[in-house]
Formats: sequence, structure tokens, C-alpha cells
Amino acid sequence: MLDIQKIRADFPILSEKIRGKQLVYLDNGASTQKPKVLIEAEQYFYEHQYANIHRGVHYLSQIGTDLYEASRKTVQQFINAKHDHEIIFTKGTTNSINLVAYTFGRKFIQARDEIVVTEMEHHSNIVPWQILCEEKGCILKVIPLQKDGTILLEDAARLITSKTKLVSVVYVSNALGTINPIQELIALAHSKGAKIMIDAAQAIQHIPIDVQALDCDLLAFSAHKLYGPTGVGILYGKEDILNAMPPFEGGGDMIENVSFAKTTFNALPFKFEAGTPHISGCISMSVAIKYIQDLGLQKIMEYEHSLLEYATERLNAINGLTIYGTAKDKSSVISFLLEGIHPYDVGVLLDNQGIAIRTGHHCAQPVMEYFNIPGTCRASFALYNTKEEVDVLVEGILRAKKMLS
Amino acid sequence: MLDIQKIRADFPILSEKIRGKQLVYLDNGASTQKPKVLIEAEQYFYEHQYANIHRGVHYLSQIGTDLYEASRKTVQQFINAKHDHEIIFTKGTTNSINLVAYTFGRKFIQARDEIVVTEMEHHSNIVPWQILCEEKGCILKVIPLQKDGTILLEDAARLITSKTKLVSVVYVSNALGTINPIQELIALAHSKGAKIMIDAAQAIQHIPIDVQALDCDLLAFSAHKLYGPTGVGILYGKEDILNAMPPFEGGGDMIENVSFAKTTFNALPFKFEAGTPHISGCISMSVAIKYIQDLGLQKIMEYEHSLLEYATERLNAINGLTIYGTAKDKSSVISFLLEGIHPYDVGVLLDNQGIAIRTGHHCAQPVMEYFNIPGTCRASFALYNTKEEVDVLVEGILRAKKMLS
Amino acid sequence: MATINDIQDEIIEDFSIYEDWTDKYEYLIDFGKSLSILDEKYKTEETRINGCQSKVWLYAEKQADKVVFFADSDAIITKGIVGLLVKVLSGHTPEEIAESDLYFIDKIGLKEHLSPTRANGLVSMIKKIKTYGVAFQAIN
Amino acid sequence: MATINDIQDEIIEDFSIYEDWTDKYEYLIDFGKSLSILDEKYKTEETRINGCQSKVWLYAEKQADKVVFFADSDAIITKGIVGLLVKVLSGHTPEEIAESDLYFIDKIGLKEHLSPTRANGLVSMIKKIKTYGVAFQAIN
Ligand SMILES: Cc1ncc(COP(=O)(O)O)c(C=O)c1O
Ligand SMILES: Cc1ncc(COP(=O)(O)O)c(C=O)c1O
Repeated sequence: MLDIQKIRADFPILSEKIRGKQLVYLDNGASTQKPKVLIEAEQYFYEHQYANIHRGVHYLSQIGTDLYEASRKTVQQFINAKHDHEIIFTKGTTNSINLVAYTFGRKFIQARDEIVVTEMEHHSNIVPWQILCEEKGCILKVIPLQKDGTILLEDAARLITSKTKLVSVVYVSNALGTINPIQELIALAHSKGAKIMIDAAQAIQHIPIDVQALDCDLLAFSAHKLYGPTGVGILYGKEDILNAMPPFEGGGDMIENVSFAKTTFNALPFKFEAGTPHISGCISMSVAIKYIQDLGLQKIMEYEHSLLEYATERLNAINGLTIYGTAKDKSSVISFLLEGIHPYDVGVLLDNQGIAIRTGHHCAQPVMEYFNIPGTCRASFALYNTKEEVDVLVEGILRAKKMLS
Repeated sequence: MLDIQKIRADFPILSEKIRGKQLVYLDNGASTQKPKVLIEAEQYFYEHQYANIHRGVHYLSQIGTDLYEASRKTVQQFINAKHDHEIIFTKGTTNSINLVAYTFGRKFIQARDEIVVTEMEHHSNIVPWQILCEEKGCILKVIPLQKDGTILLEDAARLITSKTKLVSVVYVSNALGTINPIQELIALAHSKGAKIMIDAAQAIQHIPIDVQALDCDLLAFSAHKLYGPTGVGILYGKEDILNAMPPFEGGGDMIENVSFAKTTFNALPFKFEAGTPHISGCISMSVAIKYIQDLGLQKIMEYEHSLLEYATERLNAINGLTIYGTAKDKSSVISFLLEGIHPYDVGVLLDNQGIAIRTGHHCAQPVMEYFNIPGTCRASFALYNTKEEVDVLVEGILRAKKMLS
Repeated sequence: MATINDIQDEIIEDFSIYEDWTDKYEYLIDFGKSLSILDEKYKTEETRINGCQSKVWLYAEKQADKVVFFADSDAIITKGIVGLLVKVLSGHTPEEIAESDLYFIDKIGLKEHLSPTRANGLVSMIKKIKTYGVAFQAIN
Repeated sequence: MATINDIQDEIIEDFSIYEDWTDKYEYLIDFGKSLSILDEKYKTEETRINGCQSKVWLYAEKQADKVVFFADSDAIITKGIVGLLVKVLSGHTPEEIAESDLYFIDKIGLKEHLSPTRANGLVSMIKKIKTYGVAFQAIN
């Protein structure tokens, strides 16, 4: 069992007061808070060990390089990648997906080839493909949503064909909480000879992931949603695919040899890491991962699931409240609306009670369009949330509802 | 006059011991150290104010958004841009230049058009253009180096022609210290109807920059060389040019409206900031800038110049030592070699004395090729360095020389 | 007739009795509800204010030498806020509107909404309202 | 003939008298200088070791059942380090080389150079040397 009170004490911000009220932070889908060990690790690094990494002969540069590469190994182990050079440090999930669109996309996807996504994707897994399709004349196919916020595997099987070059699907929907059947989608894609990328931005902090067991070709996530620092993301790719991809950005570190006559590129992972990386963030990311590993992601998942169940039950009991996203397999995200009330109004009134949720389209406008709603209120739970906070949320919603009715 | 001892106390790492010796950090060209105020600001932000920004209704999200946008204004004022939306947060100089190559480059540069750089560019201002030229069939023209590490304006005038679509030049060479006559280069480019981008990675921390007075079209730099955090860079661009450029990465925040039928893009600066940004870094960058502004960049420049003069004099007095880069206008960088001795050997022996310099090609292989050397030893000074440290360096070099001869 | 500042002072007076956020927002909500609904034909791309999480429309008309504003929003708090702006500025001359100093926002504790990056777009509303002022001035 | 471990122990013994870094590096430098220069014809892309800031070449030859190594570098400290590796491993069978445990590096205080990311590429050197061992084993 997780000792939640002990865990809460590890996150300094959780004891903040907002407008005089105790903060209840339920916007974890947007970003998670940071444990003290991470904050202190960044501080320690800057105060005692900082220097630019790679190619530096001097002590600080070597320490930094060692820490940076050790962090890559931590990520490798965390998702069970085969090689550490299959782990590329990026700026975030969005950057990771764009990297694939600009490299894999431009090299391997041609006019009339197809890319398959779902209707529940985050904009970051839509717009890069739209830009690519605009340029290349390839076609974006969309696996449609169902009323419960899931997709049907028969739709996927119909849309993923021999014309498909890439399937890029979200593991867990940030707007609805739906956990997609990615094992089946990966098998489907491979059966048609397509590659498949997983947007794991909302999965990595909730579900143990083993990329070798999944056999996905590419996978992306952000550190900041994984209790880690801002400005860091991961692109995992199978070695042969990353090797086949042309470089993305050009610059320092990603080259082997530069001359105006001929430039050659560095090996993985450096080929995709042009310029000075976000050194402090890439290093402190491993502190966040270790923090989670120490607690155990399996246990975290179970705990969050119990929160989800409790919150679902309590919210469902509120008159006039509708939950969007009612899949059987769900992560700890609840999107809801109060009848006849704009989500923004609810958000403002909850904020005044110290309760932080997110309102709006959650960067998933097609989902809102599908349900024909202006947006939702979204409460998303992390490992440090409690049933008591769910109760505060419910009280807050009732109060907002009363004020707005 | 700057109170250097007081300044040194602001940088915690400067009192570190390396292998039992007092650290002498002379690798500022690679990256500068961080003042305590910045480290504390990041810590404070994570402990008291953190949340994801933009579109969030709740208090923390709004605070974060305010701080983030205030930081953009600080950068705007620092380089005297006309509008704050002309400031784009990127990952670093390399990312900024690649952004321009992928957007301005792809839209406005066609086959047989020319791009002009100098022979002293950092790889980050070479490789993106090579990748573009490979794809588009445009041509990279190189303003040649002179023995003293400068370029000739007549060469520039010869190479910048009506065929030139973009001139992209380094303000200060990281390998040689040369300060380029960018005012003249900007005038030259504009006289031929070309746009001009300035790589200010090594200038921004040493020379006051006013982009409106310079009238450059685009300008790039990194926070980590400006006493700021890793993982943050700036792309400045004139409003009309940025507006004319297509978006680069697709995703959250950079859109106005997303649907599978038609997606429209957000206005500046958001159009170029896809995905969750490096929030803590973008915010703390302004702390570093304010720190520098409080001291006064003009004073810093003068102080660093006095260090450069002193170091040049003392190093020149060492028998068999050659300085590469002897321009009249130089920034506080000294590249040197000891006769018959590999720079790596010097670097290792200095490191054992606690002295951090950089050795190698400094991501400027064409410069090394020009001088036909395997690399150099590079000592680069920042505002917290002292004449006493120059003395330690000189002693260290003499000792290394003795051991290696 | 009451000047812009008279109306501002009146609103400040009204709000001064509210001790906590609940009262304040209840006022805003009630006020929002009391406002008429903008006819659909005025809800166009031109009258729409960007930068708000909720939809906001602001329509202006010249009546004699005065500008009259009509506003609406699909979120009731936002409607209340834009309604206050309309209450203060509607029925004044373009010059008065363009030159007005909207100090009441700060005084009634809505300053927190004044940041240009706030999701309710109060700053965008003010900009748009003043733009109308300036535009009608130019037409004169 | 001395085994790989005999030679490692001898080097450890040699280094044990050095009290500070100066002595150690002076030894490495002198040792580097004492080594012969590799003939230019062996300095090829194939014999070049990547990942070093200085250039390093490592050439191997089978003499009877033993592997003999020749190494060179344009940096003298690097040459000293690679020279130590050659001294330890040259003249042994492919099996012995492939299975060797190079504990002397740690013991003589060069462990700091052992990180895979170090600019001198000691790890790359060891990898290359062992690759030769394995390759010659396969030829047998
Ligand atoms: C002149 C110059 N340009 C570009 C860069 C690249 O900067 P970054 O590595 O921060 O992207 C550097 C820094 O190494 C530089 O010195
Ligand atoms: C499912 C999903 N994909 C992608 C992203 C984009 O992540 P980031 O903003 O960190 O690039 C997010 C986060 O907002 C997300 O929830």
C-alpha cells in the first residue's frame, strides 16, 4: 500500500494555499507536480556540477556527461528498451511526434500513402500529420469515436490497410481517459506492414510500459507529466527504424564530421540530438523516474484506479452531471459537464475554492466536436491525490452548481 | 566598476573544489554558470507556483502564464524588439536556426537560390543549411576566413548578390572570438534584397544588442550561455517575417482551431510554440537577464575586455604558444596551441589542476580545417572571471608544457 | 446623464459590500443572467472576441452621437464581466469611450482577470470596446 | 611468459609509488613517448578508433597463435593509455584477450577515464581490442 500522506509531503506545492484555501490540485493531466528530490537534484546540479556536456575533457563536463547518459539508461530501463541509444531526448511529446513526422514521414510516406490516427488524438498527434499530408499529398485516416469514448477494433481493422504507412495512436486519451487497446492496434498495424507510434503522454505516469513486449515501433512522452521537469521529452524508437530515419535538426553533437564539401552524421542517439540539450532537465528526469519506480508503478496504477472509481461514483450522483468518456478501461481522468452550464463558469468557481481543474477543449477539439460540446471540465488524478480531495471537489461542484443555477 | 568578488559569491559553483583544487572555470563559451537567484527562482516556482500554462482557468496556471509572458517581455526589452510577439521561445540557438531553415527556408528559398554564411560558423549555422540545400537544390556560399580570424567585407560584398535569399552569420565566433562587422553585413544583405539572420549565441552575453538599431531580420541565442537555464533559446524575428513564415512543429498551443477538415494556426508568438514549453526555464531565463541588466552589460563588456587583454598579453608571452584568432575586435575567447603538443594533452593536464577549458574543434571544424590544426585549447571568460584566474591558467599551461615537452 | 466615471463609482459602491468571493461572483452571475441575449444575427466572426475560453460577442451601434454596445457570452460569468463593461461604456461618445480609464476593474477585485493571458479575455474585451470607440471617432 | 594478469599487476606496482597526478601523468607521457610510431600505412579508417578527441589507431596482427597489437595517437597521454592496453594484451592468444578482465585501469586511478562518454575513448579502445580478440578467435 502506498503511504499517501508521506507521498504528499514529498511534493512541496501540495501544501500551498490558493486564495486562502488549501490547494486541491486536480489538473494532473495537464502537468504533474514535482517531488522535492527532483527540485533538489536540479539545484545540486547547478550549484556543484554544471557544465556543458559531450566532448568536454574537464571534470565538470565529464560528470555532466555521465549523469546525462546515465539518465538515458534510466529511461531505457523504465520502458525496457533494448538499447540505450533507442532513447532520444527531445523537448516533449509534441517535439517527439514532429520529429517523426519530419524524418520518418518525409522519407517513408509518399503521396496517396495513408496515416491512421483516432478521433480522440491530442492536437499534437493530429497537426504534424496534417502538415505532412498538405506537403506530401498523403492521406490522414481517422478511426471514429464511439459514444462511450472508445474506438472499435473493427473500424481500426477496416482503416488500417496495406496503404497505411504509419499508425499513430494515443495510448490514453487526455480528454476522456480512455485506455486504447494498443496491443491489438500494434498487431493490426504490423499485420499490414505498417509502422506504429504510440503517444504515451498520458500513459507513462499511470501504466507500466514495456516497449519490447508491446513491440511498438515508436513511442513518445513528456517528462513534465511524469513528475519530471519541463522541457524534456522522450522519443523511443526501434534501432533499425531510427537508423533508417534521416536526421531532423542540424547542428552540434549530431554530426560526425562537418565540412562545406561533405558532412556526415553521428550515430544514434546523437544523430537526433542537435545542439546543447536541456542538460539539467534530462538529468533530473531520471530522479523523477526513480521516485516512481521506488513507489512502484503497479501500485500507483491500482491506487489511482481506486480514486477514479470513487470519484466516478460520487460525480455520477450529482444531478445533471454527465461524464464524457465511460470506457471500461479508463485512466484517472474524468471529463464532465453540468447541464446547461458552461465549463468555464464551473472552472472559475472551483478555482475560487482552491480547486484546480482544467476546462476547455483539452487540445482535443475533434472530441468536443464529436460530442457537440464547447469543452468539458476535467479532473485528473495523480498518485498524491486522495479521496478527501475528491470529496472537496464534489462539494465544490455542488456549490458552483447552486450558484450557477 | 563591477564588484567581482561579490559577483563570484552569487555563483555557488565557483567555490567548488575539483580534484582537490580550486575550480577555475574558463569554459564559458560552452556554457556559463548560474547565479543563485536563478537556481532559487526555479526552485520557488516548482515549490509554490507550478502548473501547465495557457488556457488554464485556475490560479496556478494563470500565475505561470503571467510569469511566462512577463519573461517574454523581459527578453523583448533586453534586445529592444518592437513587439513581444516577435520573441519566440525555442530550445536553444540550434533549434532557432533549424526553425528558420525549416520554415523560412522551405517557403522562400528555392533551387539555385543562395544562402550565405561565413567560414567561421558553428556547425549549428552550417548543417541546417546543408540539409536544406540537399533537399531544395539551393546553394551555400561561404565568406572565407583570413589568417587573423576575420572575414573581408569585399568578400562579403562579392558573395552576397541578388541571388542571395538569406545571409546567416555569426556575430561572435565561438572558436576564434572574432566580432564580425554585422552592421555592415546587415546593410549589405538588405541592399541586395536578402534577409539576414544573426547567430548571437556568443554575443548576447557580452555585447548590448538592439535588434531595431541593428535592423537584423532574425536573431538567435541560447539562455544557457547567458547565465540562464538549459533547454531555452530565443528566436527573434521581425513581425512581418515571422508572420510570413509557415508554422514549424504542429501541436497544442500553436493552433487556433483543429478539425480533420481544416486546421487554422494561432497568431504570433504561439504559432511557433507547439506543445508544452519549458515553462520553468523560460521563466527563470528572465531572472538571469535581470541579473545581467542590474550589473550592466556595458560594464560587463568592458571588464571582460580587460580580462581578454590581460590574458592575451600573458599567453603571448609563453614560448611556443600560438593564439588563433587575432582580430582587432574580439570577444573574451582565446583559442591557442602549444607548438608540437596536442590540445587534448593540455586539456587533461589543466583539468588535473582544476582548470576547466575546452579542447577540440568547438563545433567549428571548417575553422580547424582552414588553419590545418586538429583543434585548439580554448579559454573563454565570463563576468565572474578574474586576473588571478588568468594567472592560474598561465601557470597551469606552463606546467603542462613542461610535462609534455 | 451619468458619466463613465459616475457609473464606475456606482459599481464600486455596489461591490464594496461584498465580503467574499461568493457574493461577488453571485452578483456577476445574476447580473449576467439579467442581460438580454444578443440576437443570433449579431454573433459573427467580426463581433467575436478572441482569446476567451468561452465565446464572447460584442456588437456596437452609433445612436445619434453615442455608441451603444450589446454583448453576450455562452459562459455566464464572462457575460457578467462583459456586461459590466457595457454598462460603464454604452451610451457615451466615441471620444469618451476611447479616452476612458477603467479603474473600476481593479477596485472591485477583478484585477486578477486583467492579465492579457487570462482565459476570459477581459483585456481583449477592453481592446475591442476601445477599438469601436476609436473607429466611430474616425467616422465622425 | 607473463600472463595478462602478471603484466597488469606489474603496472599496478609501478603506479603504486606515484603519490599525485603529476607523477602519474608524467609516467603516462614518458611511456607514450617511448612507444614507436605506427607506420602511416596502418593509419586507416579501419584501424581508427572513434569517440576520441585525439586520433587513435589500433592495428592487430596474428603471429603464430598470438595477437600482436600496435597503437598510436596524435595526443601523447592518449598514446600512453592505449600503450598500456597494448602492453597488457599484446602477445596473448585471442581467447585470453577476449576473456581478459582489465582490472588495472581501476587500480592505477584511470577509472575516471573509463566512462563510455569520456573524450579519450578508453572504452572504445577496449572494445576494439576485444573485438580483435574475438575476430581472430573466429578465424581459428
Ligand atoms: C556561435 C554559436 N552558435 C550556435 C551555438 C549552438 O548553441 P546551442 O548548443 O545552445 O544550440 C553555439 C554554442 O555552442 C555557438 O557558440
Ligand atoms: C495525449 C497527449 N498527447 C500529447 C500531449 C502533448 O504533450 P506536450 O505538451 O508535453 O508536448 C499531451 C499533453 O498535453 C497529451 O495529453
